[in-house]
Amino acid sequence: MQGKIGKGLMIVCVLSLFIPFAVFAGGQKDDVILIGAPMPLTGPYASDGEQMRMALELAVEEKNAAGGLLGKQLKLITGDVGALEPEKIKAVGERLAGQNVHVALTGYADSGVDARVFAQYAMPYIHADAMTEDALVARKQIADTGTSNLFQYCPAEVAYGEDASEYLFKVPAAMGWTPPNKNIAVVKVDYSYNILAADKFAELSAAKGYKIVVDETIQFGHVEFGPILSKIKDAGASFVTFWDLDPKDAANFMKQFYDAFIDEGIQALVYMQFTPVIPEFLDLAGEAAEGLLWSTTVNPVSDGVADYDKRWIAKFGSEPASSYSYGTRDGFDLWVAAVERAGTVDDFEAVIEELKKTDHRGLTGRIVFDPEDHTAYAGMDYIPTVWQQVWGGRHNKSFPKEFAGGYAYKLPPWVK
Amino acid sequence: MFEIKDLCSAYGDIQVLYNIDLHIDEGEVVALFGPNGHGKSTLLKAISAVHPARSGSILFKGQEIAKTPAHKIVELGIAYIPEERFLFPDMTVMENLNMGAYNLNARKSMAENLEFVFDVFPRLKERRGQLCSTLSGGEARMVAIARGLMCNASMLMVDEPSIGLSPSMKFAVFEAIEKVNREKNLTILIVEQEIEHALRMANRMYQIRKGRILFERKADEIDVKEIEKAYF
Amino acid sequence: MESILNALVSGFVSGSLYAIMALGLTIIYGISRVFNFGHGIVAVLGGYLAWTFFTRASLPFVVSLLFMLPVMYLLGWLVYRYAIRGLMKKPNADFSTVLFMLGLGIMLENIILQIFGPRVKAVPELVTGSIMLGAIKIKNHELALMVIVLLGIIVLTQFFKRTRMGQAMRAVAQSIPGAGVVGINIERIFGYTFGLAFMVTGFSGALLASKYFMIPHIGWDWMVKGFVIVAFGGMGSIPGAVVGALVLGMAESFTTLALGAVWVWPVWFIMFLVLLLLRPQGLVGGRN
Amino acid sequence: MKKLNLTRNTVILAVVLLLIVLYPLLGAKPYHLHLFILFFIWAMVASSWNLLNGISGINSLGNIGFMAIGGYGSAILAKTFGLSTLITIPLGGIIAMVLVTLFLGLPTLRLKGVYIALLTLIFADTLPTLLTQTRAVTGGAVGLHEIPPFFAGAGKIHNYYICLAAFLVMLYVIHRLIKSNTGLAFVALRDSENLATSLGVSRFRERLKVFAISALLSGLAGGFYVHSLGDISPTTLAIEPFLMGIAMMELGGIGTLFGPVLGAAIIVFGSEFLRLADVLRMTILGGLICVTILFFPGGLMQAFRKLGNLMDRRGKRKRGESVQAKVQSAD
Repeated sequence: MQGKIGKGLMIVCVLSLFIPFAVFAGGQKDDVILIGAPMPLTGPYASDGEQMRMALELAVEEKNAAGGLLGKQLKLITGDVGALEPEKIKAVGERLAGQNVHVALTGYADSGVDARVFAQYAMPYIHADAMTEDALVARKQIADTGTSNLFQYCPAEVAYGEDASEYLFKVPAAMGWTPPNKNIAVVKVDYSYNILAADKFAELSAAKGYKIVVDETIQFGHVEFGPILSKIKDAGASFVTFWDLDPKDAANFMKQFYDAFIDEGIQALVYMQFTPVIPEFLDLAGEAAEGLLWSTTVNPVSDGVADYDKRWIAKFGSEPASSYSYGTRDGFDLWVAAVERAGTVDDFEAVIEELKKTDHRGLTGRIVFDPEDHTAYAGMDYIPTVWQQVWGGRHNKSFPKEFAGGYAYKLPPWVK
Repeated sequence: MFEIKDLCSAYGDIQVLYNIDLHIDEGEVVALFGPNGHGKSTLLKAISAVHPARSGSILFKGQEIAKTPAHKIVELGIAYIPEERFLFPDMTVMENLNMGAYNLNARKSMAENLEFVFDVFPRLKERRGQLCSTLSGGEARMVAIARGLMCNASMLMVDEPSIGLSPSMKFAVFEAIEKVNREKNLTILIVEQEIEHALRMANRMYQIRKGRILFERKADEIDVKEIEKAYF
Repeated sequence: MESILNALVSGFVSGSLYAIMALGLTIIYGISRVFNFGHGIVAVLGGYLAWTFFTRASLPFVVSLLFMLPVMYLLGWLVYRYAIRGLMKKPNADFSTVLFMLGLGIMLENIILQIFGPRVKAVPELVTGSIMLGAIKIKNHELALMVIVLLGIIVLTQFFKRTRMGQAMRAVAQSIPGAGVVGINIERIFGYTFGLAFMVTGFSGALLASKYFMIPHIGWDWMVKGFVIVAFGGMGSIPGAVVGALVLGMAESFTTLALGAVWVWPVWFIMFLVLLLLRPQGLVGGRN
Repeated sequence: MKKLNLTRNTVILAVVLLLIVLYPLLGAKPYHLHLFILFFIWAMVASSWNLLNGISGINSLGNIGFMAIGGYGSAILAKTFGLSTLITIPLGGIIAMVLVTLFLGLPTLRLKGVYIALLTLIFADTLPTLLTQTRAVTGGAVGLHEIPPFFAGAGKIHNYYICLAAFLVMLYVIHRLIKSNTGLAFVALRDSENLATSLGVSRFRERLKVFAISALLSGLAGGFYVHSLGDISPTTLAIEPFLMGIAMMELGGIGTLFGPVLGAAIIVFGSEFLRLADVLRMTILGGLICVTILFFPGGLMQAFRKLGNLMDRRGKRKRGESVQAKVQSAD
């Protein structure tokens, strides 16, 4: 037995000691700028992660072809954060820091942990998690030390709630329809991005005299919505809001809502946060989505979008498939701009100082960081929340007017 | 017709059978005696390849079968009726008998065999639709034997058919085995603790002890005292 | 009243989906006592194969379902022949087969991810439209699923009862030495069993995908639910799986109606606990 | 000859331990320290899991849940009530022990094999929904963040030593436990329940005991997890950590003392190493599990032991000693 202990432990320890060294066997060359990209490449969010990676690949390729950044070539190092487990995000963060990357750049690597992890390092961390969690970390860091290396180049999720409580109730008038009551149904998934937005919406709407009659929390992967739809019908909600990041859940909800009410009709509008922007949604929901309202803060709204699409298609042979195909590029561009203004990539403090001064007109709007929490401003002058209605099998920008292009709301087919 | 030479068998590191030599002629009833745990059942399991032998040769109708897998042995015509019965508890009596006739040879003569089996065990005909898990011990034993008969075998190996049965049931079982031998001219190798019963029908016997053959006797040479002595 | 009827329908729909999840699992466990921890991924693979035949070879969906079956059968047979067969002969076969299937599952999931990409795929519904039963509206596709479950049970039970291979599978399930004694080639039967179970599982994956949509990792959810259902109804019993699935589907639907969706798992856990204390062999299982 | 072995191994053991102890001082990068901390924690989880599955033959699939209970318990106590981690970690372990014994230990007394596996699996799957229900204290799906460290100002290097110490102590405790009468009773129940009960081993008592101990140790590991990492969320209960835990046990060698430790090393370091393989990481990991099971059913411990025996044998031959003697004394 003693012999076994010795041998076992010997093997364990030898193995343990060697593997981490093997990871870093290769040193880095000085003439390359490393971009660390923590993103979900496997697991449930792999679909978004793929688009983020493609966006960065395209960006790096274009920048390198144009002579590189400060005369140096760029190199992308991705790190898979899987299903966004805190443990994995931590490990990826530690690894990227260990590889001395010059910036950590991503569409999202969220759950709130990423900001805490990257706050420990000196290099800038530029992300679009759209999470209040992350903003709070940056806010605290700024309060404590006067600055932060965290930058969120989109508004946090509560912006959805604020915006929806502001605008959703104006839609009926624009449709020429009068809701029978002020009842609201909230169906949200147990995920902070959705919950915080939904709760903000509920809070602000209640303050306006609206009544939350259904407040249902579901888990990701919820399939059978029958009982929830019964509750919505019995409670007589005229605003049905659905907050769930997963396009499968959203499509299932919409299909079942449509099937349940299309014949006899229901006096209600349906609103969704963000999710329909994910391209699968329309494929999955099909005609059931006709008449659906939704909004998102990450939209390709600028004039450069058409040209960007062309370059994307030339490289990958497919269209950009998610808002992160655009957003991630903005993150890249604003960092490049900051580095070029600073004239250095190694002096992180200088780069961060320049990042703070960012006023970047990107694909998704004008990005300016709030000095208090380094989160991009929301609003018409900055990153607009754009409302759309699904009609004719596609998304139609309906509000604000600057983007609407003359589209007028149509009454959903189930309102009879 | 059936001959074993130099057969050895073991469970893991524990050798149970040592250099067994044994032969059976066609139509013969051979009894195998010996104390518990001395290798009688192991020998049957080795022949039927349920627990294959480690070395040695088994000839059946001139064919070497020591390395043949269990399902082939049944097809060749050796049926094994284990002491543990191994019935299919959630199947009916009828289904169990059907499974007895699983091999292709038996399939052809299934109707005929079934008739014979019901003739030998009229009780089973009554219980044909009953699940085996609900049968009494004696009935279950009958099913086991009947299932063995359904295999259409030319040689039958029966392991302790009378164990745990009431006297009247024992009598019925032995009668059935005798009847099988008489009417179907089946070769039979029987392991039995009830020496008297077994000797009534056996043509020959082997005494096994500590995994070896101690002696062999023809029916007319058998001395019950000698056998009983061999047990201690 | 109407919401209760609706919940009843929802329960039936969920129940038949759950029954579909559990069938392949219960077959494989019932006969070979191997707990298939790759069940979910096998189902997903079936879905992806059918989807491939459907979109790439432009076959009608029902035909692509049929094309997928032999592929799944072959896969099951290969898995048994070249992996499980050896593992079953070794000590600790229970857990080593579990782990092997788990490893295979992880590998398959990620291979599917690499081949088909991470985007959600939809497979079409078998039939469109819906009918009214009194005040209650039921989608034809959901009715079709229920009918398929019903047909599936009938076909499978008849297969196990009437055919020689099916009877042999039952025999092996009930007593392996007994099967050996009557001359059944046990390893061959196990091979058939794996083939059959993979076929059923793959088919069920394609059906589930029409409701759940498809993404490589979704199989794990199906598998965990499948386990619960199989254990609830009685391990290895086909009627058990169906009864278990219906009971859990009803529980889910009425819990959602009365308490809210988040209470479904806790309610299931308590039901499971109570059941195991009263009837450890499951709802329908005959023996423990 | 056995004595010779012992001293040789003791020397190696001492050297390796010394290396591990000195490692942070020899200029290890924070990333390496992080990996080692993870390794210590996972080795604890896998070892305590192994008590149930390997030593006692009770196929539990819920130990990640036990760990999460301990972790949440300790985190909430420390974060909400500001208690010292010296108190909260043991309390977290005790909470895990009580809950598990109550909800799993008692009900499983009547169950066999796969049913236990399923009940424990469902138990662990129920936890995330319960966490959602108790959002006020557990943070719901967001989880708990900024959990206090072991002590104010504790850095990576402190965490490293604390977790190393906890790991060594736990390993020693498990070692002693396996050797004790209790451990022998567990093994006896696993190998032959009838024989064990006929020898006067109480199935009831020993089963409760093993559930309690395993849950306590897993819960403690959870405490070390949260205070060194600072976060815990329901994703800790997701499918991947669960698969990893099982893989650790089986890959290393279930039922052995060092198997789970070895497995933890392979999974923690190996899967980080495999990150270089990027998206193929999980594919390779799955393949590795399959290959291990097929060719080294006793886990890598068995493979190494074979290798060790082979090497010893060759050495012996040189010294003219009999191979037979070595093979017999190998274990």
